[in-house]
Amino acid sequence: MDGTTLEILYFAWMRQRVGLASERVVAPPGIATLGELVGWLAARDAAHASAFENPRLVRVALNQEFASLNVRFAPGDEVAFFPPVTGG
Amino acid sequence: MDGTTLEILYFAWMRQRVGLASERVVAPPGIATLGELVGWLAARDAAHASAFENPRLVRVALNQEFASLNVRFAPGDEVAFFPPVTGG
Amino acid sequence: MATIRVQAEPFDVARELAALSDGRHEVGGIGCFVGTVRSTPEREVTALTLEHYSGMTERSLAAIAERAEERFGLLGCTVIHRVGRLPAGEAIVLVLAAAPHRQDALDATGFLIDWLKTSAPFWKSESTPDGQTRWVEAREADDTAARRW
Amino acid sequence: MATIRVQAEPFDVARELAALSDGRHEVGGIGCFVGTVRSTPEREVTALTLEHYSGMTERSLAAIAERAEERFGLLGCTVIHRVGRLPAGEAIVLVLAAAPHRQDALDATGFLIDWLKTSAPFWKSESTPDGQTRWVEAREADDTAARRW
Repeated sequence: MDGTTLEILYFAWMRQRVGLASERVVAPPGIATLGELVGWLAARDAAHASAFENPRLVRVALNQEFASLNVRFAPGDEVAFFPPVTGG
Repeated sequence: MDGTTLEILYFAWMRQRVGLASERVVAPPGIATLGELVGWLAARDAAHASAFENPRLVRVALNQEFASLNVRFAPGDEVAFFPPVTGG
Repeated sequence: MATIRVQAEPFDVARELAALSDGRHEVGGIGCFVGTVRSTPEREVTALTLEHYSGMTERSLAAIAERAEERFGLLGCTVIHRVGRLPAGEAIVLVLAAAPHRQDALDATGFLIDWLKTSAPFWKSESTPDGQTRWVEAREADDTAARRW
Repeated sequence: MATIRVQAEPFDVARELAALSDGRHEVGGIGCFVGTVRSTPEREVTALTLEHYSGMTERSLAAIAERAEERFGLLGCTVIHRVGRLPAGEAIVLVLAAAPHRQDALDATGFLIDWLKTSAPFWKSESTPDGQTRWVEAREADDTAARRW
């Protein structure tokens, strides 16, 4: 197996820090949960590292629903990372 | 002393039972509190008696403020009797 | 800063909102309540007719509004109550409360309508499809709601 | 029966109220909240810019509305949230909740705005008179407000 293709989205200051609104990534074998994905993304480069530096401020949605870090993703999933929401 | 002239107002079904929206009365000496006034008005005729027959459903305002029956009135006061309010 | 009106005419919610908040940048939230003439198949009402005690009504609404403004730190509020004959579906009452933050705006809206219901001198009579008219009785629940505050 | 919209344009409160309640005689009360861009002398804001997660936003608002309709027995509700650049004083969000009785309408209005604030994916950045822009931080108080329900 060659890994899992995912669509990653970033919002607000996470988008600014990563420098991208979205990217398609192939998570390598062994990266199976959202928490593992965070660790792998953060290790990619300084921009990603900066976006993920404070885990307390990172929220995750899997296929447009809030999800916790122990959840496993599947091929083709949409994973979004963003700070706590401030609408209303 | 000849008694106290008062302006009396009635609302909603009390107005309908008395058959008047307002009347000027001269309360005789010895009738000094709103409670005494109720007793005196209720004794005037069958229409007044019917309006005041259930004291639990009678509210009183003295000069446009809610008042309790032990309050004393003064010459020229405006006294209103009405059922519990149902606005809103 | 309170606007108090008793009128037969309909009110325009958008215009009242604008009057309360336009150009007032310290407002962060506006709570609002519109009460309407309700009619259901189980209790069909063709219209309500509202009577009030002119003079005392305005005084009591102004007093309720002043208490709300002080208690909830309002930047302004509006209470408009209609009188006369109002067919089913028509708006009866409008309450608006503007505050720096949403919770005060919403709490003040509830406070204003709860107190208005128990202490402003309005009386409703209901007309039913059979041509009858009956006075609406006060609800115990309204007193309980007002006493929460 | 919920109306959910995310839009850049202003909303017309009177029109939304009419859409929710016109001809629906079983409605007895409509609760409403309008959130606005706040600016004070101590914390001057020239505009807010609102970003959102298109797709998830509509889903999460629809889910919140459905919960409110069920929990408070609503006859309908409306949530309209604006996005893009909104100058000080502009309306950001509209919540309407129509119910047979006022307490449910008012409670649902609070529920909807509290949950929207903590679970719909919107983010605000503030522009200040010195030309700076900063992201608004989430408030602990908003989580507490939503957990009450």
